[in-house]
Amino acid sequence: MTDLSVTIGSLRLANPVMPASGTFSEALADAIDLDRLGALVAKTVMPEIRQGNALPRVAETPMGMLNSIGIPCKGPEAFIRDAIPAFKRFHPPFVASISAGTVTAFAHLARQVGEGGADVVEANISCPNLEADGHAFAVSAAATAHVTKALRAATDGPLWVKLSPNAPNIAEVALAAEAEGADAVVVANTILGMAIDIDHRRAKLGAGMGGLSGPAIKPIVLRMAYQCARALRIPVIGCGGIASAEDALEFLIAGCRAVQVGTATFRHPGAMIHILDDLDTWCRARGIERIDDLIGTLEPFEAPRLPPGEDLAAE
Amino acid sequence: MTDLSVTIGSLRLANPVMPASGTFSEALADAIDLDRLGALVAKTVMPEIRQGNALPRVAETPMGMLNSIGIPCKGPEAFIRDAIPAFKRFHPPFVASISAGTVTAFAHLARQVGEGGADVVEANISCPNLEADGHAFAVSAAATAHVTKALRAATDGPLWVKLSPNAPNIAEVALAAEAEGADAVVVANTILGMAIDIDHRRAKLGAGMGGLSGPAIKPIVLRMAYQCARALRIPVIGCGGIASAEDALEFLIAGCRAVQVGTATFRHPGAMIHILDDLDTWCRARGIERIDDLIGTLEPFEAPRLPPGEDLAAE
Amino acid sequence: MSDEPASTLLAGVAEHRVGEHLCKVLANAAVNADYRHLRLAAPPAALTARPGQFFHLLCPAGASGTPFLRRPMSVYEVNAAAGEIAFLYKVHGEGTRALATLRPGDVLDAAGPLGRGFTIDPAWHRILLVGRGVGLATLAPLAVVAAAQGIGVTALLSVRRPDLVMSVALLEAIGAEVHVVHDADGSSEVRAVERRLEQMIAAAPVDAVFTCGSARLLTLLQRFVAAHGLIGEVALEQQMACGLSMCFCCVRPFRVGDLVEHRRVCWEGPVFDLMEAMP
Amino acid sequence: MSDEPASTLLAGVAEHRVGEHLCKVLANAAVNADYRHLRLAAPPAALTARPGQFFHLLCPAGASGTPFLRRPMSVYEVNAAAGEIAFLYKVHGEGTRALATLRPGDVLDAAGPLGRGFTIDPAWHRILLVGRGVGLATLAPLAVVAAAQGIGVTALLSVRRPDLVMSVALLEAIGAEVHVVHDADGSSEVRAVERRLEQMIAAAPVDAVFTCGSARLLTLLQRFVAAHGLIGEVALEQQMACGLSMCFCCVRPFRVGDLVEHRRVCWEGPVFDLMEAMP
Ligand SMILES: Cc1cc2nc3c(=O)[nH]c(=O)nc-3n(C[C@H](O)[C@H](O)[C@H](O)COP(=O)(O)OP(=O)(O)OC[C@H]3O[C@@H](n4cnc5c(N)ncnc54)[C@H](O)[C@@H]3O)c2cc1C
Ligand SMILES: Cc1cc2nc3c(=O)[nH]c(=O)nc-3n(C[C@H](O)[C@H](O)[C@H](O)COP(=O)(O)OP(=O)(O)OC[C@H]3O[C@@H](n4cnc5c(N)ncnc54)[C@H](O)[C@@H]3O)c2cc1C
Ligand SMILES: Cc1cc2nc3c(=O)[nH]c(=O)nc-3n(C[C@H](O)[C@H](O)[C@H](O)COP(=O)(O)O)c2cc1C
Ligand SMILES: Cc1cc2nc3c(=O)[nH]c(=O)nc-3n(C[C@H](O)[C@H](O)[C@H](O)COP(=O)(O)O)c2cc1C
Ligand code: FES
Ligand code: FES
Repeated sequence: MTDLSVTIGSLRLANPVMPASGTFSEALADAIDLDRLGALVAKTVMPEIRQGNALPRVAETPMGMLNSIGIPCKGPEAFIRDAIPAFKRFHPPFVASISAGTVTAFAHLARQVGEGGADVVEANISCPNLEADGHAFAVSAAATAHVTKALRAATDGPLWVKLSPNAPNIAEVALAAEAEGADAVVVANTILGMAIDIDHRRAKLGAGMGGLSGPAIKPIVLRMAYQCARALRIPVIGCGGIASAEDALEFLIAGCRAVQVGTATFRHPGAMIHILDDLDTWCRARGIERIDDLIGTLEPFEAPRLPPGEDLAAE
Repeated sequence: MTDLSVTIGSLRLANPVMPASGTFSEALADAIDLDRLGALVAKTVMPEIRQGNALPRVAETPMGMLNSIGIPCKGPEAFIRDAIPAFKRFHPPFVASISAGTVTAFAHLARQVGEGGADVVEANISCPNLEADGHAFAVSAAATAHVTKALRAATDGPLWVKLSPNAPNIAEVALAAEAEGADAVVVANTILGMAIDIDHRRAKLGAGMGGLSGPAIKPIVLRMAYQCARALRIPVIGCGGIASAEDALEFLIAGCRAVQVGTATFRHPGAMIHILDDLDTWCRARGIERIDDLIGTLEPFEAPRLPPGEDLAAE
Repeated sequence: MSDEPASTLLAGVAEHRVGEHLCKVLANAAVNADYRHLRLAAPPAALTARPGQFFHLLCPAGASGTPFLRRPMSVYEVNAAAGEIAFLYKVHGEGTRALATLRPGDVLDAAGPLGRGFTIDPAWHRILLVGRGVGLATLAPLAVVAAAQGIGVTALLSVRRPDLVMSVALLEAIGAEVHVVHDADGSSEVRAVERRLEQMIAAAPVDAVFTCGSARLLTLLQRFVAAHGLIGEVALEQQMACGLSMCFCCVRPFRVGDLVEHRRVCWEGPVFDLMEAMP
Repeated sequence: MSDEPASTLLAGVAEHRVGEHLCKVLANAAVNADYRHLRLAAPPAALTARPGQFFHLLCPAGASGTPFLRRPMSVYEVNAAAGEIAFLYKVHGEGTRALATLRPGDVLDAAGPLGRGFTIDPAWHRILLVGRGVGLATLAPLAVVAAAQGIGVTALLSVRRPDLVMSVALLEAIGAEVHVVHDADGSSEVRAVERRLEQMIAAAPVDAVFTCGSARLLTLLQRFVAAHGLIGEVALEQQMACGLSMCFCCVRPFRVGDLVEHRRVCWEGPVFDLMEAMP
């Protein structure tokens, strides 16, 4: 067996594979052994009771999907009373994903779920569905710094900040989160997209626009995860289109310390277990004893170019 | 036959379907009848002679591809002497795509190709391969305004500005181009991405990163095209992942006046002809006599939400 | 739960209640112009499916690429002895068109069984099934299981055209009393159906009512059930992504006393209390 | 060119030189552990393919989805009378693994013929073919066409293991003199091959040399051709996207006098002057 354990700040995970927020619940225990996962991540909870967005909430796209679920939520009390104990029956560290519309409410919620038993607070500052046209804390380094600082003050436990790929310069936003005390960043949430029902000439999603996820976005998110890993000292957790051990390895080699698997679980309930088994097989076939040795081993490149034509004249 | 003609500024096109720059050459005449297209768009030409990027220059991704071709180029003189006459043998208007590293060189090149016979100048201010990590004029509204102004001064003919999906707020950049006299914007170029060869732990592209194109990016680019069409008075030309008449219709209904087809031609040399035929069939089946009547007919939406739980209590 | 790594995805999942089953296609034949009957060889875990439950099917690549999301399909037949399950499906959009290309010998990935099926009380004497179109596919196994428990079955099938009627032979074989109504002669209109149902239960009283496939019939049956003091269930549809309670895309509103509550069709359903459902 | 809309993609393209042909698979059998022989029913336009030209194949969906890019394959056989073309391919990565799943009756989309093939001068008496591995697939049709024009063929085939040798029967059937070398006994080493070639052309002089499949053999043949004042051509490979000169991803460097120039394998090639090629 390969040593798959990884360290995210003060936290040691048995392996680098965990679910992405909003694509997982403890019901998946009906299909896989949750105790094999590196961590468990719950759907984002918000301070208020919410029904979520209008239907339809998902649309299929080429090798991906759009969603505009909109974070339906029974509120923090129900979350702490019912959801946290349900997740804590399992061994992996429990990550509570939180979001809020204001910095104060965000910080308050972080304290609540921390005291309620969450092992990690993951701040979803990037959900593109909550504001018109995708605005969110995560699209601005200043707003990210502001909210991270408040969250850091509100909780002593591990704090992960989940970034948005809709940010103009994601590494800059990641640096802002690092500077204000985040223990890790998750790269990234969904990319704002759209699909149109041409027969009815209306958006396929009830909310008009929604977040794109799945294999389609992997090349974009991998690039961002690499840019962040290159810029940061804190760990980067990659998330976007990961569906196989090979995909996970791309993110690890690019410098990510762990990965989150979202939409892949919708296509294959056993995807995370499959990834874990195949990571082990892949490493063993190559004599790699610790997955940690792979992290960030991408050969450096600096956009080498073939020299301009004239210079080649004499070769 | 449906009337497929559309107007882009002062230019009347027989139909809204044309190739995207860099994915087309007059050699396609071996496979399809180029005279059926709405316009012909050449590969970007730059002021200097260039060999392009290191190999490999493409990588396959889920329903898409990354490229880091890097604009190999024989220079403006060869382009005007050899390429323009080759394209002008065909009837559709000829669009010369140009790019340059400085505003002055850009403007000079626009004048050269305009005088050399181009019917339209398309300014590729967005190519993500030429600068480290994808920086380009197109990621800043100010830089876009600056270069557009110079281009507008340099040429009297139709001027299209091709935007980058890597811009933080593409509608803002589009507005800058409009304000400085662009006759249309093309939305958009490729999205910066990456893929890793896990066995060799190196980037799959010789240049490290490259531009993602193909069906995978369609939902993202459609969203951007819609955002631009909603914000602008000048026409928007949609470009990103269009592979079928249904895809083209999504862009037209979202408000685009025409579409460019890129990567789809690599999978199906006849893709553009197929799209044209199917557009006609689709319109005729629905009694739509002019494609123009479809443009921008998307039912408005304003992210309606199911009301929060409490309010539903009494229904 | 064992700590040993499962050697394959299937093995990793098989020990759990919801499996991802790689099933060999035995047959996939057209039943009529719109519908196909898909028979699969299925492992024991899949054979535990109860009436009203569904499988989430991973469609093969079709003409326009691979459908990304799975497609939910009610189990239509379970033949535990033969190790087979079957679906009856309507060819509709991209996913079902792709399913229609499956040939015997191909492998189909079916995740399930999923969701909450119909309630059956062995003390009942007779149940009434009212189905429209492909809703029959969902109700048929309920009739089979009820009959096996000695419960009488009265069924009213509503179809667009007489040639689209299905499952009559199956229902008659288990001794059900079958009534067919259709749009062509107006017999499927609400008023006509209501009169017909009154006659049917006057002749043979029922303990519970089950329906699937039509919002109009649901409304009618809510009135009918209330008027006769019966109980009932409805199987509902909604677009799904995960099929496993995780994504919240499949919600529908339900009336619970004075409140309206969202429930997930894949998890709290697809079978719901008839009176709480909102058409 | 007509102004009428073509009713299908195929029809729209068929009147032009490069077609997108929907070909029925006739056979797709393993030749040995690594290689498969794919036979297709092909329309007349595809049957014009000349030795050295290639088709760009749209692979079906495989285990990990649909390969997005087409895969270039040299035409291995053209049987105009039977209306068939064939390919000999090595199962290598995702695309060729997907090709390997094709069954008789399936349809494969083959765009072509593409590229510039081998030059044959009817005045020649004898040509020398030197191929390695799957490079033989590219050279085989050249041997057939040359033989049909009364040109003698001497062939040296280099393979990893004797059991991977292919096309010997085909070459012998057209009267070629065939020499096989392999890695197992060292006969495929550069020095050994060089000696062997010297003996071969001493016994039967040749007018031109053709090669495909090995950079090492290319270098060797450049020396050999220079030393003997011969001419020659090489078929080269490079990853392709469009296959039609449009994308510039398939370039390779060539030595032209003192200059190095980039040329597109899909357009200026895949067959190039032997001396200008850079291994
Ligand atoms: C629990 C359940 C059981 C079902 N059982 C059957 C059955 O036994 N036989 C049968 O023919 N059909 C059944 N359906 C409906 C079936 O799932 C849809 O017809 C099918 O998903 C349509 O897919 P498509 O790609 O052909 O259509 P498209 O319209 O192209 O599908 C687009 C998207 O909408 C979803 N969608 C479209 N129609 C429906 C629908 N009616 N219900 C849910 N999602 C839909 C698709 O799953 C897909 O995500 C059932 C639905 C549910 C929820
Ligand atoms: C003109 C030409 C003719 C060819 N003829 C034959 C033939 O007759 N028989 C045969 O077995 N092979 C032939 N090849 C090589 C064949 O194209 C590759 O083996 C095939 O593309 C590999 O695809 P894959 O998905 O299995 O491998 P992967 O490695 O998964 O492919 C990844 C990408 O790299 C490209 N690629 C990988 N290897 C090659 C290669 N050697 N040449 C070009 N592109 C490559 C693929 O096309 C794809 O885009 C030819 C190549 C060219 C350029
Ligand atoms: C249906 C759905 C719901 C989601 N809900 C949340 C959420 O509540 N909070 C959050 O941070 N991310 C949410 N996400 C984003 C995912 O966590 C993940 O960042 C994204 O889907 C990219 O990963 P993937 O491609 O592996 O799915 C959701 C994604 C999907 C598809
Ligand atoms: C191989 C390749 C080369 C390209 N070269 C250029 C170019 O020279 N200039 C340019 O403006 N866009 C270039 N593009 C971008 C396309 O014009 C187009 O904007 C993009 O591919 C998205 O459209 P698609 O998804 O239809 O391919 C290139 C794209 C590809 C795939
Ligand atoms: S389909 Fe995901 S919650 Fe029901
Ligand atoms: S493959 Fe596109 S130019 Fe050769």
